[in-house]
Amino acid sequence: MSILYDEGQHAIATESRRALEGRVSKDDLLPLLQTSGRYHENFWTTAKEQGWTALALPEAFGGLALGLVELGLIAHQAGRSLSGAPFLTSSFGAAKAIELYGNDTQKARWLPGLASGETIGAVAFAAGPDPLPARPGVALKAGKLGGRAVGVSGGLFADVAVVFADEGGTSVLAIADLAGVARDAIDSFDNSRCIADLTFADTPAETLVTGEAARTAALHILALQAVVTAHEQTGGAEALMETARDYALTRKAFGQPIGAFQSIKHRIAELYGLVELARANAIHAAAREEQDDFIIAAAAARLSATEAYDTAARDCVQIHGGIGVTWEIGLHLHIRRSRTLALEQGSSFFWEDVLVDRLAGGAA
Amino acid sequence: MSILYDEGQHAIATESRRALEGRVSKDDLLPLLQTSGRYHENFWTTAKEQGWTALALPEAFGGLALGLVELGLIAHQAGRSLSGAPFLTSSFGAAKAIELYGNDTQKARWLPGLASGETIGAVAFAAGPDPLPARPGVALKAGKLGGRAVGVSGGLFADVAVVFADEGGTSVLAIADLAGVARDAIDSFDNSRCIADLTFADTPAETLVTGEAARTAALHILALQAVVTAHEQTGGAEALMETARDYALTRKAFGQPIGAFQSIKHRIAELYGLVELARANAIHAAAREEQDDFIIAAAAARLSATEAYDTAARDCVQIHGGIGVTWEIGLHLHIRRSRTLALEQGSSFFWEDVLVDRLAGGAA
Amino acid sequence: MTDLETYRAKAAAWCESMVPTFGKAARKGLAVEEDLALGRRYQKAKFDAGYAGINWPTDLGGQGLGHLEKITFEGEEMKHGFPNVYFGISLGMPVPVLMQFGSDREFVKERVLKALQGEEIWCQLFSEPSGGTDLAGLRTRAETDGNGWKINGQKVWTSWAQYSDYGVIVVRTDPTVAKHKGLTYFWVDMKAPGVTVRPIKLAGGDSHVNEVFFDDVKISDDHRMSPVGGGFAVALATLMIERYVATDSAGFGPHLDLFVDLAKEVRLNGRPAIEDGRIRQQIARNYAMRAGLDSINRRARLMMQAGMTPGPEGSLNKLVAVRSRQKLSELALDLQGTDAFAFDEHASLKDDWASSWINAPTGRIAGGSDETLLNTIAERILGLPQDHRPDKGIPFNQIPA
Amino acid sequence: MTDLETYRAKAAAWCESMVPTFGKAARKGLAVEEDLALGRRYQKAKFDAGYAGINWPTDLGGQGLGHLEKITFEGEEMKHGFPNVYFGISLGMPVPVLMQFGSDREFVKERVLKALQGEEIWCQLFSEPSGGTDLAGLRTRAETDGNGWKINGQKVWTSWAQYSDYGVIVVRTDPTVAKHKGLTYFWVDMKAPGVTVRPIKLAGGDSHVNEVFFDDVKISDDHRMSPVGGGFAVALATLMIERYVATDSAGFGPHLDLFVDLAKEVRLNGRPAIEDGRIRQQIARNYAMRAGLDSINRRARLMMQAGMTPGPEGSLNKLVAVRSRQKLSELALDLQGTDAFAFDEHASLKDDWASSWINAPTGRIAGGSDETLLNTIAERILGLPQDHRPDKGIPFNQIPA
Repeated sequence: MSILYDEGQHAIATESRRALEGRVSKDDLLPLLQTSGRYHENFWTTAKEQGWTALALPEAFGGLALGLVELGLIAHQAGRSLSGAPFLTSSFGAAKAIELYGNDTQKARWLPGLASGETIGAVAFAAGPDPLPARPGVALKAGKLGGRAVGVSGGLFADVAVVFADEGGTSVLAIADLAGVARDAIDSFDNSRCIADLTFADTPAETLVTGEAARTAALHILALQAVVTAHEQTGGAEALMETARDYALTRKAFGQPIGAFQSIKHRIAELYGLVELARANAIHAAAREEQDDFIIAAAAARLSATEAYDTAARDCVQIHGGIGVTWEIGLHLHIRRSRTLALEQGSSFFWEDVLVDRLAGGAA
Repeated sequence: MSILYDEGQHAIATESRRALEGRVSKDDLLPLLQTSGRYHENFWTTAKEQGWTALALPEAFGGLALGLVELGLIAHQAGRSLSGAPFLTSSFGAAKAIELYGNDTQKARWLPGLASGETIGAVAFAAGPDPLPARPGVALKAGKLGGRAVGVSGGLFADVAVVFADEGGTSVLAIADLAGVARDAIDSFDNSRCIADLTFADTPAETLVTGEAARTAALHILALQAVVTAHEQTGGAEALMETARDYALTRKAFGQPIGAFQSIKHRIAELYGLVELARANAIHAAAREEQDDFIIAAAAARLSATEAYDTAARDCVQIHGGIGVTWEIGLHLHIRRSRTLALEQGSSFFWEDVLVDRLAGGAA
Repeated sequence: MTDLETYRAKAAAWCESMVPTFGKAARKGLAVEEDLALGRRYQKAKFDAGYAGINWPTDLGGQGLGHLEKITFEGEEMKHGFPNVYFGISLGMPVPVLMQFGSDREFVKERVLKALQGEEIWCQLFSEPSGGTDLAGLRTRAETDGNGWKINGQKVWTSWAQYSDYGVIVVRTDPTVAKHKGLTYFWVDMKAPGVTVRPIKLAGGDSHVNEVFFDDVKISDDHRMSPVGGGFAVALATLMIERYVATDSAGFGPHLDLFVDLAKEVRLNGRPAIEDGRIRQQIARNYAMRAGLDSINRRARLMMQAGMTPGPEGSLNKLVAVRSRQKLSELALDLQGTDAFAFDEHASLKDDWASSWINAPTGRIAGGSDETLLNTIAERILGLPQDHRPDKGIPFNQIPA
Repeated sequence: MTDLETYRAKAAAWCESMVPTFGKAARKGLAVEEDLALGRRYQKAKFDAGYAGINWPTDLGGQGLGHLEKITFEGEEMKHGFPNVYFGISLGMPVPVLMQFGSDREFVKERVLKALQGEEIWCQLFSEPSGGTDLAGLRTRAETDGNGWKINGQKVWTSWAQYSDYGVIVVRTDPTVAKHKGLTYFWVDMKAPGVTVRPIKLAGGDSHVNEVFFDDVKISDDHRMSPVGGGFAVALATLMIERYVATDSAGFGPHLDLFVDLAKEVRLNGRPAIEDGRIRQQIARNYAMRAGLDSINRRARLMMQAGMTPGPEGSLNKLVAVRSRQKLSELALDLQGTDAFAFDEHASLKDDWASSWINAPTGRIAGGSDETLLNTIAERILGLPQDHRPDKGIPFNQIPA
């Protein structure tokens, strides 16, 4: 962490935590797993009411003109209490793409709705394993999109998507109204993410950036989302670490709290380390948004956060023993979410490559 | 382990253990670290007297016509008590190359000496990071070798070397009398390995195999040596695991043996697992010498054994605390040896690639 | 061919012939109850063909063959995904214990025959909410009641209890002595008044484990299978049998070949993933680990064949294989990227990475957590001291809750 | 420029100016004693330039500046490999403790001045053969002797004792009370009769630590720096100071850039190693870990600047950084293959992988083993219970050996 939160930022953290802890519980979230096509409406209503959707967008379009640091604080709390919808990240990503690369008409059309939360945005870059494919699966031709974007988080409810597409052999970042686009809900292990395959067929779209710059822009948007997600992952890991600690303090075996056994206490201490490293990297990355080294900082934050949440999910369940794998206790909500978030903005493999390319001066 | 040792094999294990425990001690080995150019003569004398040099060579040339399984048993014991010279493996590798790929004259010239141990063999395949380079650093031209073989274990005392060389753009496996060859002793962290750079200059050499077959042959020799080394590594790891256990039983902290603390006892239990997996793979590989899947089995044995010895070296010292890093206690002999053996027949990177190429049907 | 090879060939042929009726395709889409009914028919077919109770005595309906024939058959059987999961525990632990410790031999014979034919299922009532790893700390109690006993309390994690006809149970009959000394072992009728079974839904979505409540359940003393106060030893015998249940170096997840296939299909950083060092390392390391476990298992078989007792290294399989399966499954999802989201709750652990991944935590905990297994290795094999256990030697009813 | 930036620039310029006389090149090939003599001259030069005791009170010869200036200077200083290692512990722990707890202020002032100028060196006599991690279990005893005390026993792992003029020591003055209650804290003259120092050679070949024997060493009561029986608290204060000694996210080994350079030079599987996923993964993971530690350290500095107390996450540096440095160094050797054999015992930990690797175990153990650090995090930060300690509360002389 190379910044210290100021008073306003501390207030955002406290307030968002209070709001979420009161309104999101595992009893709401568990049923969402068993059906596709539903998200936690109360979560999203809260996000809109609290102005979280507007937080990092420009004032001219209804935003609050704060930045990634503040949005990160919200995402951290959403991660702690397991947010019930993916739009905080996906709408932010779409909005930033429009803000940074769109023209005034495009901004005026989309940003106010995205800021109020009435419009939901999605980001459709990935083609399966590849978060930023050399040859995207969606093609732009004469202002119309065609092809299939697979596994788009939030895609089931999004009004607008920023799409990474192929235009006659070069890359293009385009924006499309999703009103008429066919969506197939994906039955996933974490259904409240509202993941869908989007099938574009003569879908009108406008170009934001083309050529090599489109790739750079797409990576920048992905990195912005990755930093938000890193905060969310860190929040989830932190909650699991605390849950594990609390359980280890109360659960007894062989006449003493299981937290007195070194295998348990050292495992939790290692989680503490992973959480603090992830936190430090996430806050640092958020503070570097405008700097040259932003992609490096984002990649480091992403890698630490994924490792922390994955490990915490594995270990927290293990520390709980049998009770940890029951449906009702809901730890599997974190198991599922940890994997969803690990995949949504590109796997660790991808970010390792992004990071090393930059550290090694573009080799490979 | 897909074989059960028979009575004769058990006797080899018992006898070699007894012989080595009586004749090799850390008090002999520690001084060897501080000078280059000396090995533990008593170890090598024992190896010759006990017939270990002859063990896996054909009867026609003074050998005992046993195989890799039996030599593995010896190597395991040598690993336990930290052998004082590398020739058991290097002479075996050189002898096998001559036995498998040499003509009758070559066999008659070299094998009897290698079997008796009077002749010492070396294997010079590697060029720094690459255990089997696409373009070797030594060249064969008109029956003469030129160039430098770097970091050859046993090279300082070897009488004959099998060399992987380049002959006008193709590979060749050649054999060279080292009588007139210049050797520069390498001051290494494990000096009794007698590592030297060999500089060939118009050195007469005879061809064993050429072309793609030379590469196949060289890999086979490397795999044979890797299986011997895997046994040695397993022996070293086993000794460290036992040392750690014994220390954990006697050393006390906070009023109880440190082995009662789970961080210590679980670490030792994990070592037990690594040792048993390494042992199983090593014995299996030794028993597959003549089979199609030998390279795969050798690679698996090599990987397990390197992991077991490296981890045991790290953890055994850690369990000992301060006393573990003193010169006198000699655990660093194992630290050093674990790294030497990890490098001598090619690093884990190399064997991972060898293994996956075969599992995946030659991809990459 | 050796006798065993002949046996294997015959078993393989029989299994093949069962595929149309009982194989994966035939099971697809069945509700659990339908699948169980199919399973009962499969078990009957096994019995009729002489593949049930392969190493059990002939006078109890078994085949009187050896352990080697049993695992040979199982090796063939597991290739086809037959509906045999409902009988695994029943025939694996409680029924063998009944054979060994049941006092009424006529009753025993009748039960064993019905269990072998899939007509009756047995469960094992050990774990309790208060202590997963601490078997001797159980609280379910049996008090004398006339000539018999009256059971009150709660068990948990009881696999297939909802379909079971009988169960074996360990209960506390004397709370005034040290905790492992006051236990007694019984069998119970799962349909008896006062027994309530409540399925527990697990993280992956299925419900094969249950809570079982005992509310004044009366049993006669002939249900007793151990001396009064001598139940811990019989319970340990049950757990020892558990160790010899079939091992799987894939950790009961997908075979490594499936990971190699995936790595060949998918591209990473612009090249086939199989060319990427990170993937290659995982494949190589997992191969080496599994090859080691396989060699250990093969050696154990050779030792049994030679009339010897296999070494303790057989206990590594569960610890090492399931833990690494969890991480490998995560990696397989990483490799698939957004394609990995599509999820089928009913897919097989053995060929679906998401299913393998989400059920891995259950696999790591069931049958002994990593910590318990490491303690066992450290104490039983390496002779390291037991952990501190403040409740050691203290009368059970004086241990603070 | 802020004041601190000005300070840094000045410090950097001074350090640069010292390189010809005291830098790596000037030290090359010196025997330890020659290097120590050079070090004393360097320490005097630091003192004269106002860079010794930067945050110490001016009346004791310090500069009266803040902790930030101190670590700013140290950040510049560590770039050049000056011979300051001999004074690190002396000025890091014992002398500050003397300043805080020494009763004779004139004596204290004289000692501090000499220590700051490199004329005198202090060591810290804590560890004993019987207990590395168990400070309170020490056995060296002081008995009353007239108006003073008589010390008998043995200390071990005492850094630089062979060059020390004085030492601080914790000894047992009352064996009849619980182990941490019977300790007292003194300073001793290391040249006094009865003190014997014997260097211990370490695994990597060097000998900076020692055994120190005390044989009827007489000291007067004004050497006492704690109440009788109150030595444990002062010892803990010393260890707390140790925590704030400079951290290094490279784990006191080579910078990650050196690994990247190596990976660009060597080839793996026919391609530059930097293109191999295994290597890339290690670089990326190590970068992320070190970047996290650096961010934690920077934040701690900002908090100090703002007058706040840094959080406990600063304690992660030693645990995480040294452990991972060990593995990274092993990998660097793997990458070099047979080229890695060539070894220079006197190479620097900071730029030689073999040297970093062979000394890593010492780094992992010195200043708290991994296990001790994990316990501290678990207990102090997370509030988890202490391990079982059978000797807790028992009079020291009744604890079984």
